[in-house]
Amino acid sequence: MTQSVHYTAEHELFRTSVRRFLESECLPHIDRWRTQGKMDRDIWLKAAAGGFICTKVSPDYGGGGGDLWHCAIVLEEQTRLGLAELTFYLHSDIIAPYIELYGTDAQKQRYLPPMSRGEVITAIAMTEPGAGSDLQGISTRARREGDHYLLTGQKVFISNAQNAELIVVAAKTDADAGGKGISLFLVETQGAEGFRLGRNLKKIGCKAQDSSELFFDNVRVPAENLLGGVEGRGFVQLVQRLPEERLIMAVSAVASAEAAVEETIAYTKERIVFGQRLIDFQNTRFKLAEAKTTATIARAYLNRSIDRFIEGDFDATDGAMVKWWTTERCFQAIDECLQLHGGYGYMQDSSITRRYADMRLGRIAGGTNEIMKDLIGRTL
Amino acid sequence: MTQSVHYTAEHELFRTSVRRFLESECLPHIDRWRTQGKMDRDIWLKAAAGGFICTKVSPDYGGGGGDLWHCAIVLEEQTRLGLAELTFYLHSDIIAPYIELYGTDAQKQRYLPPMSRGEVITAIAMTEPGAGSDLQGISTRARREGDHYLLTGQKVFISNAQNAELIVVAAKTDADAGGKGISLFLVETQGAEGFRLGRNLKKIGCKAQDSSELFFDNVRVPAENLLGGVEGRGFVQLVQRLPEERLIMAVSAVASAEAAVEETIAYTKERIVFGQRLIDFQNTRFKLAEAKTTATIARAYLNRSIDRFIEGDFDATDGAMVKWWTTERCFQAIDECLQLHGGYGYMQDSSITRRYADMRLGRIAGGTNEIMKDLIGRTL
Amino acid sequence: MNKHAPPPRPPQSALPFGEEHQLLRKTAQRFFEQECVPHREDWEKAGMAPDSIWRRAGELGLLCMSIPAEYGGGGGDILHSIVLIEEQARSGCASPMLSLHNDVVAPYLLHYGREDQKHHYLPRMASGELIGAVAMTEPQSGSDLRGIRTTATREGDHWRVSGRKTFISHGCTAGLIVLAAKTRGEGSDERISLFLVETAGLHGFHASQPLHKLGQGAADTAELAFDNVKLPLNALLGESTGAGFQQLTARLVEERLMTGAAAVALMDAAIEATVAYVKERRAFGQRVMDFQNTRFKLAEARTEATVARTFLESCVLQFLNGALSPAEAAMLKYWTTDLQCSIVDACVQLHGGYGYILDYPIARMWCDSRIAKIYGGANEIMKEIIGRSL
Amino acid sequence: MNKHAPPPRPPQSALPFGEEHQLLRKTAQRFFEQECVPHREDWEKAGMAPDSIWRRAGELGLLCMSIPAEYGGGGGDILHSIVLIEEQARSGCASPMLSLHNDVVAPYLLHYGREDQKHHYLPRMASGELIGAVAMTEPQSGSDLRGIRTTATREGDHWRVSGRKTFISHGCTAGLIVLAAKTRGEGSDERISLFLVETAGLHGFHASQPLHKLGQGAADTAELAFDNVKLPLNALLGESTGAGFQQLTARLVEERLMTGAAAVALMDAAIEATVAYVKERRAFGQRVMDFQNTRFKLAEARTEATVARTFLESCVLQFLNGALSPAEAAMLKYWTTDLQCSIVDACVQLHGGYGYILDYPIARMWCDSRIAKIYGGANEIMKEIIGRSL
Repeated sequence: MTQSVHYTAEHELFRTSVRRFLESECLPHIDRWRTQGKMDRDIWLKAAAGGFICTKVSPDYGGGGGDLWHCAIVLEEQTRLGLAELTFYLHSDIIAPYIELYGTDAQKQRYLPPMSRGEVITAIAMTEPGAGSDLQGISTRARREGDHYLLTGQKVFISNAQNAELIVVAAKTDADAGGKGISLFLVETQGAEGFRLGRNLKKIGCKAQDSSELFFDNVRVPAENLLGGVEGRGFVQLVQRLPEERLIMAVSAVASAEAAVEETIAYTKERIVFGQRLIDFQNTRFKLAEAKTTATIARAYLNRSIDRFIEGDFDATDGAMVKWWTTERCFQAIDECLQLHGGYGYMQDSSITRRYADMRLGRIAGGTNEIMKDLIGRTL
Repeated sequence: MTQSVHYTAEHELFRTSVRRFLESECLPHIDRWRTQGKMDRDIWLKAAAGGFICTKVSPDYGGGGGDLWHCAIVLEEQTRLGLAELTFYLHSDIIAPYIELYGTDAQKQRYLPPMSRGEVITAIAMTEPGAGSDLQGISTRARREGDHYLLTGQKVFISNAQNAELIVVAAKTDADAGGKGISLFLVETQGAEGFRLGRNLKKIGCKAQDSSELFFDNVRVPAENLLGGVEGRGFVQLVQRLPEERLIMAVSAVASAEAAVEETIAYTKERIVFGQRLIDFQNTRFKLAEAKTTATIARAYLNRSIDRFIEGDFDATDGAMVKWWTTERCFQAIDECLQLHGGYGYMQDSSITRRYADMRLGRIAGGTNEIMKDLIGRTL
Repeated sequence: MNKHAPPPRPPQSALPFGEEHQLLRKTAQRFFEQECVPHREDWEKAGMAPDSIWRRAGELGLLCMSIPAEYGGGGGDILHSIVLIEEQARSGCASPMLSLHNDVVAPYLLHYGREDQKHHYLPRMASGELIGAVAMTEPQSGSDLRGIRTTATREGDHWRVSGRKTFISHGCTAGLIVLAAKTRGEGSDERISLFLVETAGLHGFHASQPLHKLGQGAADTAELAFDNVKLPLNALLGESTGAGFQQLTARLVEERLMTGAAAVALMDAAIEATVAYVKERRAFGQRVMDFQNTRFKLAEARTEATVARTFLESCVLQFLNGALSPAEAAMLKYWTTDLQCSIVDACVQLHGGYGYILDYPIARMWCDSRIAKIYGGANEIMKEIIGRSL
Repeated sequence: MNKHAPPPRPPQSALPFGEEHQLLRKTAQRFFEQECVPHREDWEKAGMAPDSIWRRAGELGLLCMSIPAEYGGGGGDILHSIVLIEEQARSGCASPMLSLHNDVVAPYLLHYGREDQKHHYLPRMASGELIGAVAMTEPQSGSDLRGIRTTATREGDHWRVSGRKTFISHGCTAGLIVLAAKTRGEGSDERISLFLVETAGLHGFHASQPLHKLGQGAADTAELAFDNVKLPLNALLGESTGAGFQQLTARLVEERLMTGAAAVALMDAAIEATVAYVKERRAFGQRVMDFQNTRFKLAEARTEATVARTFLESCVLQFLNGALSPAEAAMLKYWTTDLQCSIVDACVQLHGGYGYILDYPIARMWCDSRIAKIYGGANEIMKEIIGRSL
């Protein structure tokens, strides 16, 4: 069982039910989702019925009342099955906390229960075509006009947007105040005038995860949908959430490397070349030894990080470290594993090929790894 | 024979005589030189008698009238024998060209012939304790007073200084003019008042190559010893010489990697562990294949660079590229070769250990490799 | 969407390129840019390029350039092949696989075929009427050529061929397949022989749908099944059986040289696209190019690509002198393809989020590149070849 | 010259360190800083540390801390050993090799010795009167323990020992050597047994001058010759012959844990020295720390060292639970020593020219570090252990 101070038998039971759900309800549909470039809507209802989304949200709002291990378990099991791209974590563990932690009572009451039931699907829109990882450089504007705001701007790489009814949008309420001018808005997009869903971009991997352009042209948002009700808190809210978000990114990196190593061990024990098993070549054993070491060390580091997060001892530097290191080194391990698969490692229906393509994203998303190093470097 | 457009049978003959000289006159003394931290003075006379120093200097001044291949051959043969640290190249191919290219007629007549005869040994003093690779940041000053200059300042990491009678010193004749305020002086140090030879620093490797601190306290230098006779040209002179100097640094990096690979192949064919030759392990073969590839590619790149230099088609970017790449990758290859030697790779009297310690310097000296990358990056 | 592509770098080559090579370079550039790149997405959906593009390539003289004119070829040399490979790599168009056809398949006929075979096939290959493929790899054998199981049994006036092949480039589109099989019922039993298989209407032959690959989506790759396929006796390449292993391995040095040429050209293309991108793109109030990390990564890439090109040119010159060893060809193949992947990966990283979006050429280069460390003999095989030569 | 050393980082450890461990840490810091560092250069010239420093270490309770009090030890646990290793690594003083004495040699006696042997030797080891060594490696055998050729032949009332050993740490200074030899004239012929060899006045025993190493110059390493050395019958460690291989390998997990602890501590020391240096040093008008490349390299090092420490702690906790596998210990050993070398190398680079000068601690760390990838089982052996466990 997972080595962690805070991991209990209850978590292990939860893991079993997650796996059953993924195997029976997601795995059979994944090829179609990849082809259509997004998940089906109805899977969210099923996931909610099983208790697999909003696992950390308070039971007061219909959530599971769990801890970060519940989030990690869902993502680990997805990843082991090659389903890391499914965006349950985005809705449950990235977006719901914004509303639960920073929202007004009315906002929590209005949105969290239908989110926990899987009836309202959410997205979060920070990144812009001109800004990338540079949050303070966004140019989307929210202009107050009476009891509402008018949002104008453009976003890109927005996941879940194809299905979302609710999008958390970062916009500047004060263009001259830098980070202090940024606010977050809860935007209901169904029939919202001036809102347009752009292209669903084709990506290297993570193909069942949509990634869209969004256009806002004077979209009216009621003033009560300003997250938390006070302007200018958006940047602080975003920054506060980063350590946990980056830790979550590390979960799938580590789980994918672990699975890749296991799959590759199995493959190299089965595959015969030049009259012996592939694993009987010293180079194969050494490369696998290195990859296994990476996965083992990454796991120890991840588990300890999750424990420290649960204990409240996990800061921005920790988040940056765990994100760049796991995504970088685990990707390398997966790359070495791919090589051992020979031609099969280049086929889209090979698990290792998908892991390679999917996990390339981790080194870029959530702030590129260069941003992480910059952040760490400044603390030294 | 060496693959190069400009490499002739004459070069190959020269190589043979160089090797004989090194084997009979240097190899037997190297341990003592290392212990004393410098070469003997008399080896310079012997080297000159054989025609092994100032090989590129014009015969008009007693030099060999050769090309860059002659310089490379001396350094290659030194390196193969584990004698890369001997500073013939510094005197012959770094310092002599300053005088030959930029000196006044009187300066050339006065210094080049005794230099070619090995009677005057030279050093060059650029680096300062506070400036490192930042030449424009030097603080040694040369103040004109009548028919002489007064030099004041401090230098560090100066090779050959323990034996030198003549030191080319970079100093600022105009403190406010940045690079344009730098001039080079030909300083005769024998009995020069105010000149002090500081410590001969102990280094990781290259132990027969001295590396000293120099102190100048109002040292009088005749005005006619300003190199070229015009103030403010020093920086341009230094910068113009860099491509060739860096190419020379690449020579020993490549030759050392080639020799390390050959030595390691021989060792692993001889060494028996777990009942078979070390080279019979796939890991050994793969590591050696990688190191051999690096050495082979580096050689092709070096030879082509030398040819291009001889053809006058070799610029500052080329010099930066060849310096960082060869010193970096060849060092890595040597490190891998060391590992294959096991415990013997950590003993000071192992050739591979000395190569490892000696070649570490190449990534730092002559402008750190970071400086090289910065230079290249700015041209893109 | 190639809006970031800068003008090509001035070639500063040690190779003896002449005017004819420069003309070919221009023709090739135009062909890829105007007649291939615009259709790439359609071809990817189809999983292959249409026959018509081959005939067009033939018209332009882009097929069989190095084959003597008497067989319908261009009468050129290896430098023609390299020019074409470089321009194709630069275009980012992995399909049609001209080099496979020109530099791998056609030379089998030229070097090992009987006169009647050369006259029969080469002109049709040069015109683009017949697309060529080579079928060596089998599901169970990978790089282990001696381990193949496909058999060709001599039965009276024909050969009966049975077996399965996989990862066969041009498997779906080839009209002519050079097939490796172990011969039976002959003197050289169980040794490998090569056969020329015309696929049109061939009974018992089946090619799968194009396999879905990570990249190179318009370059068809297939599994082939041979189920008691009857071939005429004269389908044997050359005169005698049992020469297949030598025939295949003798060609490897040249094939690896071509792989190296493609890798080097692709590095250049990736770096150029990235330099253009980071000069335009801004973040945190400055150009991405203005970050020291960006400059260092690109300085490293530019240097390594320069080193790679120098080594490639040195290998080509040695090849022209007949002095390129198998170990050196293996070095070139493994080192340049490793480097290609690492440079392209670093370039993707410098593109940030856009590096992951297939609209950008760098993302496609990343997907296209990974196979280079595996095909043409996996890089582990290269290291074995080098290691054994020490 | 340690002028750049910053204050130690606040330990934020998952390990159950108690007050006694903190006290030991302070004692050890003082001991190394005040009683070892000032003499390092003299000891390096001599090629070894003097006996007196061992007695001093004994007085301070720094010897045999984890050995039960009944044998004169400190009655401590593995955490005591780790504290001492960490502080020694941080001090940059490779000598005296306390961990070899405490964590490698003494445990052989404790775990495999007879009661009379424990009582006879351990108190003298704890006081520093007797310095311990282990002699396994031979010129021809390297990491291949089964290939050793030293023999111990039973002859009446004694063993006759002949053979050569090399790379033996404490070879010059040890008063007590645990010697591996193949026994003859006994039931377990040609199997490895361990012997306790007291070197004082031992006829036929010869230790070379200290070998000149790349680093760790004050830590004596020697070749040993045994030329018909007579040992009493009771010099056999434990009761029966032939157990040596198991005895040696059984200790490896713990020994590798210690190597990992030293590696991690050294990374921290290197990074701290370098951060201090680059904040002080200026180039091109700014602090070296202000270059993005510097920050990135140090950010990478700081992160990797953090990961390494986390894994080390996880391994220690598993060891305390009796659950640390040989494969995990091998992972720790190979990965942390590789990382130690790469971090120290990057730190040397950030020091520029001064990184190559032995006055600077980072240059010495570089020289001291390289052996870590080789000793205690070369890292290739570690990969074999891991690879075979898959």
